[in-house]
Amino acid sequence: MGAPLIAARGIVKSYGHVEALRGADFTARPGEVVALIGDNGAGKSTLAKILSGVERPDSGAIEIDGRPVAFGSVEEARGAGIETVYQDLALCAELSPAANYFLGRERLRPGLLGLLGVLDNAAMRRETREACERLGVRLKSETALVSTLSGGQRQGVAVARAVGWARRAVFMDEPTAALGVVQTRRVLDLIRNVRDSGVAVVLISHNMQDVMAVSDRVEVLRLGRRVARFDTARVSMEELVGAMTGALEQDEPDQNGSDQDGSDRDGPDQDGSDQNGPDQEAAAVEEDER
Amino acid sequence: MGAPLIAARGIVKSYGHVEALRGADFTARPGEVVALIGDNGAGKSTLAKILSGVERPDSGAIEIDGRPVAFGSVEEARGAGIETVYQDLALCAELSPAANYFLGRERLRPGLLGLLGVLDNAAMRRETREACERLGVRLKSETALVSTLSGGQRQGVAVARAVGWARRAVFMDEPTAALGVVQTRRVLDLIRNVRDSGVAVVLISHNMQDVMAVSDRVEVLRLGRRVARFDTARVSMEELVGAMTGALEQDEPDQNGSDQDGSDRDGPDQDGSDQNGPDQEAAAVEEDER
Amino acid sequence: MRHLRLGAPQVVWIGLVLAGLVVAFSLLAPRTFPTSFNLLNLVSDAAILLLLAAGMTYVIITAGIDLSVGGVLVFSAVSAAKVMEATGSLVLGTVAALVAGLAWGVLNGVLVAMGRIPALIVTLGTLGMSLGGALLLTGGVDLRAPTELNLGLGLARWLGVPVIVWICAAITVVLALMLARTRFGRHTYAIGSNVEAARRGGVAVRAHLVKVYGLAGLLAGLAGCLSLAKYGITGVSAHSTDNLQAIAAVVIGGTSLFGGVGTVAGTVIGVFIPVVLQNGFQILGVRPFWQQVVVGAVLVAAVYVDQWRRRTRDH
Amino acid sequence: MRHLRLGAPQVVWIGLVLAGLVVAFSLLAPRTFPTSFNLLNLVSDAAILLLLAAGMTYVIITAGIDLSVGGVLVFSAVSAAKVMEATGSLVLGTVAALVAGLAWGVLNGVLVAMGRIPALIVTLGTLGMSLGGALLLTGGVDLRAPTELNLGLGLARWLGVPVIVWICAAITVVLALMLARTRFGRHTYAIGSNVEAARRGGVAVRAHLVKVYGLAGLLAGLAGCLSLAKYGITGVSAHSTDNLQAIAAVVIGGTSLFGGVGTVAGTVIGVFIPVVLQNGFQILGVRPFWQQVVVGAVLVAAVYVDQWRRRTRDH
Amino acid sequence: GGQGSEAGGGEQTRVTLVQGLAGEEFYETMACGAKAKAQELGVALDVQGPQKFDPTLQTPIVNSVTASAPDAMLIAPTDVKAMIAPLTQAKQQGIKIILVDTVVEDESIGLSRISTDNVKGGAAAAQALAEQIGGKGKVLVISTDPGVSTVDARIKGFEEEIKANHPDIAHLGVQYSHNDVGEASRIVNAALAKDPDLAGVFAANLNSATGAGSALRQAGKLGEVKMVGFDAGPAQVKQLKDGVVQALVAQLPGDIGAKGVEQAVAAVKGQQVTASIPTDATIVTEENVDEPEVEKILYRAGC
Ligand SMILES: Nc1ncnc2c1ncn2[C@@H]1O[C@H](COP(=O)(O)OP(=O)(O)OP(=O)(O)O)[C@@H](O)[C@H]1O
Ligand SMILES: Nc1ncnc2c1ncn2[C@@H]1O[C@H](COP(=O)(O)OP(=O)(O)OP(=O)(O)O)[C@@H](O)[C@H]1O
Ligand SMILES: [Mg+2]
Ligand SMILES: [Mg+2]
Repeated sequence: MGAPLIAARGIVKSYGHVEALRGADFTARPGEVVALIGDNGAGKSTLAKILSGVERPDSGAIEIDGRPVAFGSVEEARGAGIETVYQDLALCAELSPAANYFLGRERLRPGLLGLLGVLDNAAMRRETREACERLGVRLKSETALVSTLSGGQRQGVAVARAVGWARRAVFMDEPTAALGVVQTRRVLDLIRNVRDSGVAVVLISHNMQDVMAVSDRVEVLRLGRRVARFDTARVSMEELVGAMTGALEQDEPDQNGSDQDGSDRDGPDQDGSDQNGPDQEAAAVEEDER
Repeated sequence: MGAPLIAARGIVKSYGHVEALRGADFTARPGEVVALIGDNGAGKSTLAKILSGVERPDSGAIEIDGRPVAFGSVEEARGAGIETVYQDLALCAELSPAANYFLGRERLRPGLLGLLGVLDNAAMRRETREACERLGVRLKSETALVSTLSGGQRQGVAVARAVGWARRAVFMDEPTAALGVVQTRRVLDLIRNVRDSGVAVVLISHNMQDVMAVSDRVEVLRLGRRVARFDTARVSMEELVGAMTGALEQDEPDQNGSDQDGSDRDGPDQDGSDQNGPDQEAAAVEEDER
Repeated sequence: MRHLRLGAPQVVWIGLVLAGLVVAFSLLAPRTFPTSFNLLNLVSDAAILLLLAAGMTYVIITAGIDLSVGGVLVFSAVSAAKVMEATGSLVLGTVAALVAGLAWGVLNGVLVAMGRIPALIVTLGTLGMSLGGALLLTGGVDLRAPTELNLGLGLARWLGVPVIVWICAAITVVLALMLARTRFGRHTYAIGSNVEAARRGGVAVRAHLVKVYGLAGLLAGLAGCLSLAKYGITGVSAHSTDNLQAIAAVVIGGTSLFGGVGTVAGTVIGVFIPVVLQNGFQILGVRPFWQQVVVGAVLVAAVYVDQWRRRTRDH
Repeated sequence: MRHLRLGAPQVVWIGLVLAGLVVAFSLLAPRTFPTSFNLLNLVSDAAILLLLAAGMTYVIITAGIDLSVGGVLVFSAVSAAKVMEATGSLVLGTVAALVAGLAWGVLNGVLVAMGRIPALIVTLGTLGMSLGGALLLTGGVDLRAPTELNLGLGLARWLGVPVIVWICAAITVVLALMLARTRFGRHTYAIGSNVEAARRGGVAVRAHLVKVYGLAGLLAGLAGCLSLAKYGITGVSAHSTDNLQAIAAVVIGGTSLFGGVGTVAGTVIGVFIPVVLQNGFQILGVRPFWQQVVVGAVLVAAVYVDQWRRRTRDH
Repeated sequence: GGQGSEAGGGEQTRVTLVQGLAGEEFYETMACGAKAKAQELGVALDVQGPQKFDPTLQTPIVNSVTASAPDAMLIAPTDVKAMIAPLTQAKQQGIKIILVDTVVEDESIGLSRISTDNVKGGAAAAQALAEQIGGKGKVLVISTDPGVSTVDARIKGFEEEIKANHPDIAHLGVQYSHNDVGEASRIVNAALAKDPDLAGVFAANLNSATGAGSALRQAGKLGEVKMVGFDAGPAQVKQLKDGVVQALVAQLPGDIGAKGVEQAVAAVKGQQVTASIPTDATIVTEENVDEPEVEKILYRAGC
């Protein structure tokens, strides 16, 4: 595997008094599926938003291909080939699925009309339908607005969009939460396909079956910090759950710098005697917040 | 088991040209967990909304305790003891979790102030925190608005609210979609507790593990109709998936009237030779819609 | 919740802006601006607008709008004057004004809630109807208040402050507390925040909207009555900008036109910012046309400071 | 999409309401209302408002609002008159009006987009500033248009229809198509529908808002110039209700004040409904006060019919 | 078109009065006078008027009136120039046009012109105010909106008179109340804070006088600061009697309306019309308000 595509170190982000991230680290390499897991409120979505340019970190460093970047806007992240399925989907409810799929990258008519900015709606509708059908999501009416779609149909549109445009990396914040069984399977297949084409996939999910099924590596976020990293092949579901809840704690997984190193250290440093420690620490931290 | 608590027959609901429900049937008995499953866009959420008074059916009959009802509003359904976790959560983003938890049933101060409608915010905050913590959902700040909560925290609030108030039945439209592993387990435990207290729980979910783990019965919706009913104990995951996708079709499960009968007919009428039939029918139906 | 709603943090910045303006004018015109004479007059002139703006706050928090307040005010004043003239009873006249205001407000509410017509259109319609109705009642000629009203309530003072100011202030405090602390206020926020969630949560949305618009109408009715007392005539042509003034005050005070957010305390500050600006610049002797320009610019700047400070605090 | 955006189904009902009004007045006043003389005057009187309302449609679809149009119109008219007076060139005067309008619009856009100040406050501020500015330029007295302009463009006809009407109609058609069919229009809807989603989708939200407000300003500038040609004077006191008229037209036409939804076609109908009502009732000889009442009531009823029909169609 | 002949052929004569501003006492009184006269002469009178004193709002009304083709139109044009075009159109339709109160520049429009001279009225107001304050002190003018031509003319007359004949009076300038009583009150309050020795106020219209009066009363300066108002509607007369204003400039709207109808009927019948009828302004004070010839000219509330 090559150099990290995305490397984030010490990301801190507070909203008022709430510290969503308190020095989180994260790495993703080209052509791998990294699962980013953690309890509710651990800061996963916040981290994904920061790495896709939606939010700016209070402090911390982000590198793309080893070069430090500071995304000022989503456009910059998109320019770097990074796409995102947001947990709240971020669709325009009053627009059609096709309009959402192509938002910000509208297809124009060929020729003069295109120069005038005239949209090629037919082409956009067609491509959107195809992209959705690849996920098994059927849209009953093509002109129906997103506000009239079922929860799963909306999610299908959001996933199709991110996958359709990603060139380097795609963040998926709980992409299958609302999807049916068949659609979920297709999305997992799609994730594998995307990975095989060399794009990094970051999967945020609470579904451990899915995580085990599709990911190559797992990074665990807890109370705004990365607390463990695993190779999926060598970890059990219990270990993952333990790491998320703090029942199980790795040594600071990234203490010794380079990610190259990190990835060599397969498997967690299990530390049974620490089982109380993290919980107490967590309690102390929460005390702070009150 | 007693008489059905909720019995819906032949529910039809169209939005413009889109037929969300085309004669759907549904039954729930007190003290049972019914899973309502189906593909994306099958009409599950629409059915749940109709049975909780949010939408009105175009036609069809609903009976509560054997008495026909026509919910004109959510209040009437709530009056009948029915609560719902909506897929879109239906929270007021600009209000606090406590305000949402108690929306429409605010606690007032004792005495004169109460007569004047003055709110007892302290009590409401306390109860909300307790209810959320029972689900393992921790709110970092009590006065933070719902708009600042993480996806899972929001869902926790919505689940806590519905469970907290349900007296007869509770509809849960994908209640664990955004929840963490621990929280999901707690919600499943809670569903069992609620069931044991005699309340009917209707669980809409795409997670077959959860469905198998917690439900007593499963009803399957496909293209706006109920196409199969199963006893969870006697069905395999493959059968469920088959019924959802139309690979497997039961005879009209409710043809012969009384639900008593229906519940006696355990297990699906598997009909291998029919495997092509339903798919074709579905295809034809979709043709109609274009 | 309590803090948020009574608005301590929310209205702090815009309150500081107002304080800054007062200090600035006091420094620039130390012998004329910060006199009790001037400040009292300033409050007294803003008092009636305050009632309209407080009612408007409720309406806007539900994500509605009420353009009809000026018309309802005039209609109520005319009703009061007519009834006072006919019966000689100030009490009956006041009751007539309140009933008229309430009726228009309820009509607004019913049309918005039941007819699901956009509030802007409904209240634009009732603005025309109430103003036209007032003109029909008077024949286009202003009616006069009975002298007892004009010289009684209109002039009365308590502790040196006009009674009308006391009335408006007391009602505003009640409205502020009601919005912040009671179920009624809570439901008002809920409807504006997410009307569907409120409905599903069991809030009687339609009934509540009727009450909110009714309240705004009632306040406009009272304002009509107080205006009759203060100015002595009905002022049929004098209230065409009341709606915009009230809406501006509400928005300056931090209430969002999209609903769900806002406080009466903010509105109070929002009422006073333009009033102070106008008064200050006139005292400084700024020429009228320049006044318009400068008031506009300072208004934008004031709200900018508010937004900016709030954002840096949040992030 | 195409249908929805050009508004075929959306504007059908309100269009039928307008048609119904025209038929009704034609039946009631068969020899005076449906004459080409009257209808042409009607269109000609509405033409300038149409420009303002079309620009307002864009602004409101982004979930914004523009109260400044009347002030910008006057400022532009004054600029044009001054430049024409100074240089004797109608072209330079027109350019001055357009530049002035655009400048005010861009200022609005910048303050809304970059300062994140509520659009209502920004445009209320610039309303005062532009009106005050116009008054400063004129000393409060209406300027007159050069005779060549007033008698030239102001009276010119083509195929029997005033050239001003042709200009306004052509621009409106372009704006309707631009909103319905181009990327610019799509982004306008996206911002109003969900500004955060638009931002995350890579729409340059701020730049787009500046353009939208700039467009509205530019149209107000052009309206100022045409108004100067048509009426021959700058009308410094005449445009205080232009903003409300334009907003009402937009909302009557089915555009939501909450953004994301609307068509220019609807706005065109929304402009004509009040104009037809007023004209019809005047022709029928209804007294002005009654007119106010009846126009208000019919307006509410018209929008009600629209909402009601749309709902029954949907459900 | 041939619409002009619609009302011909022995039908009742139809006359329309287009006011400068609907719902204003001056024009309502004018309408009353016109109505009374119309009844007397047996002609049908229709009254229309814009919501603001403004040509862009009056033009559509004139156009509708032209479309409905009355025999004659009495109109108070809201601008000397802007109203020429629509009135020319009306004239071409064969409608007899009588100008009341105000005029247009084009001499060929208006078979008869019965006009009020607002500049003279303003000068009269200045004289009255000067007399009230004893010829010296600070005076303030409160107007509605800039650009309203009749009010601007009053102010012009006022300012010219002060400048020409009252050297000891310091004119503090014009403030605009936007026709809002609250605004007028705020203006006077600020003015009192700034110039406690304010001697007089000229309130150019009713709402300005009302707001100013309220402010003076609150300040306890009623009667001490002299005020002159314009027009003599019932509300103004009450203000006069209550001591809020010390003098009113009264015009003769009822008279104008009646004379206008007379001239219109004459024109329709093809009889002799008087080309120009000037009317006067009268100063009404507490002393003369009850005199019969003054009482006669006070505006009437409705009719
Ligand atoms: N308000 C509406 N207007 C138009 N169509 C609607 C509306 N609500 C639902 N539909 C359509 O009805 C169908 C059923 O929707 P529903 O939300 O009930 O599906 P669901 O079974 O809950 O799917 P999911 O598992 O994805 O949540 C969908 O095709 C959807 O597009
Ligand atoms: N805009 C905001 N304002 C204030 N607090 C916020 C905001 N966004 C997130 N937070 C807080 O930051 C913390 C982390 O939120 P985040 O959404 O990143 O969690 P998450 O790991 O994605 O959780 P989930 O699994 O529930 O989606 C939460 O406590 C949340 O309340
Ligand atoms: Mg999340
Ligand atoms: Mg659903």
